[in-house]
Amino acid sequence: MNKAVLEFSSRPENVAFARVAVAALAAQLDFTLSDLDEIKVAVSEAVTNAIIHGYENQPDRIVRVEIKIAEEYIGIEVIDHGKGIKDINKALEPAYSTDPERMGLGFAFMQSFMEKFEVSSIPGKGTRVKMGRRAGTPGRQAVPEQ
Amino acid sequence: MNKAVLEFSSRPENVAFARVAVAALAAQLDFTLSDLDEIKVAVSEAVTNAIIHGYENQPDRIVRVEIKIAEEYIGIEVIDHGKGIKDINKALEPAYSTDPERMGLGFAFMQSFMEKFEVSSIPGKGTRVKMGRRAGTPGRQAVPEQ
Amino acid sequence: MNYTIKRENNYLIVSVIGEIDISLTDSLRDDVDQALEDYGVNQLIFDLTEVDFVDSAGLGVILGRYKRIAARGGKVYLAGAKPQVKKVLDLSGLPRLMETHPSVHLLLDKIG
Amino acid sequence: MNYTIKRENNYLIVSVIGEIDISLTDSLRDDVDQALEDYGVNQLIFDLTEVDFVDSAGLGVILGRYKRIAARGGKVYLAGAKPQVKKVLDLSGLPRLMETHPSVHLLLDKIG
Ligand SMILES: Nc1ncnc2c1ncn2[C@@H]1O[C@H](COP(=O)(O)OP(=O)(O)O)[C@@H](O)[C@H]1O
Ligand SMILES: Nc1ncnc2c1ncn2[C@@H]1O[C@H](COP(=O)(O)OP(=O)(O)O)[C@@H](O)[C@H]1O
Repeated sequence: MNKAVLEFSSRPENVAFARVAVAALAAQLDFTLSDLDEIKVAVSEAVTNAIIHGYENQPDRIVRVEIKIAEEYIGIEVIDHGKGIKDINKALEPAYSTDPERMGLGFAFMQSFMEKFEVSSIPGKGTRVKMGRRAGTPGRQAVPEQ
Repeated sequence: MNKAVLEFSSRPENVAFARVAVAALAAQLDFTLSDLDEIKVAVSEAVTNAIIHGYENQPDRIVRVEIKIAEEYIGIEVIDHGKGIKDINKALEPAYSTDPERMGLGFAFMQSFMEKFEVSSIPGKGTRVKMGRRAGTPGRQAVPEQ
Repeated sequence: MNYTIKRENNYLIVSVIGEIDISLTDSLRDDVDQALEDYGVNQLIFDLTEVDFVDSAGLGVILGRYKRIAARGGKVYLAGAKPQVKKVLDLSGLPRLMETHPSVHLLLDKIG
Repeated sequence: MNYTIKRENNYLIVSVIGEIDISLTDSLRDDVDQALEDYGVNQLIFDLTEVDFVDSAGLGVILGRYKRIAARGGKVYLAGAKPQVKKVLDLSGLPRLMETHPSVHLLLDKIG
């Protein structure tokens, strides 16, 4: 199994880094370009949440992303040690956000674009989002869709 | 200061991941596309060495890359816990390689493409390559050269 | 800045290049709001032709501008989204609030 | 595979697409050596037109083929390197051993 870990400062400019790095790993599997774009959105949402909700925009905390690749499956975990989520069911409701400037669609996008999705959180301790997706079903061509 | 760490399995397919990830971080600074290409070569060489020399192609060891970014300077360290280098001066000679299939230019390329370059190694313990480079001198435009 | 904001007749056209995420949203939001105030227009076009990536933070800026402008009777248009951007837009429901067009050119021909 | 190997008259043309590093070198080396044997030619052209990245591992494969072919009196040509690839080639000194050409087309016109 191929494994990778990214750890980086909780800064807005690192969201792009995280999604590019995860996409570079996901590209080892039989994903289409369109699949990779979707995985990038999911990663962007989870890392953004860690930075703005988990760490409330403090720039020098650490976001951790763990990636595992085996047999055409990619598993991605995004971990912060920030403030955590009190009511996960509420947080998962589409259009629910604790920030009036935001859409409350982060978790909805993660769920739409990944096959596996799971959040665990301990208030005051942090949050872990587990996502996963399988590449190319048998017979499917690895041809970019666009 | 912006910091990031990558850790990944010592597999050939992860060399591309490492250089893409480092380039995505370096792109936060005022480097030209041509500078980024050079940084990619340096990272590729150091990570390749960790995999083939340090770990002698064992696929499930861990290569670690530490990146620090501050004030238009990027520092990159590539670390393995593999077999180490007995004679660093010899290893640094251009065209010297312990592998007849290789060119012995890895360290030469790292030195050519980075401003700062330093190797430390303990036989049986592992190797650490420190590299660094400053982006755009004052007045230089962040315009891609090609 | 990876965007330009310009006025054309009664319209403010915001053209973004590259990726829209939280590294861009604060300044984009502020600059668009400032331009809306400076020019006193209440028709806004987001030109997405050169956008390669957008996430919910980016859509939040669009929705926020829509709410302000709609409140004073104005309109917001989305033009030129590439397929991957369109997919995210569609999922967000924003096209139910704003007119979307395949290109700024066609849009201006129609409303200009 | 991110490369094609084809014979044209007395030449074997190896065209690589994308990046050449240790994830490609083993199979590239084996396939080129096999093709040289199968076709019995001793003129080899590396078509680098579509190569975006090469490091010293990739250059090692080129040098290795050069040594084998030169030993039996053949020639190796490098064609179409982009600027970033050319920079690495130049630094390695390989162009002192092999003829380099801006394009495969021009090269074949000349030697074909
Ligand atoms: N990593 C996190 N740490 C703390 N709270 C979080 C985290 N991720 C999500 N949340 C909470 O869950 C809510 C819903 O998240 P989401 O669906 O991504 O919408 P949005 O980010 O737009 O608010 C957030 O408003 C926030 O209160
Ligand atoms: N990470 C490492 N671990 C152990 N040995 C190394 C490492 N990096 C380099 N070396 C040694 O230094 C030599 C020179 O390295 P380099 O200049 O990169 O040339 P090449 O990789 O082509 O052999 C190698 O052949 C190897 O013996």
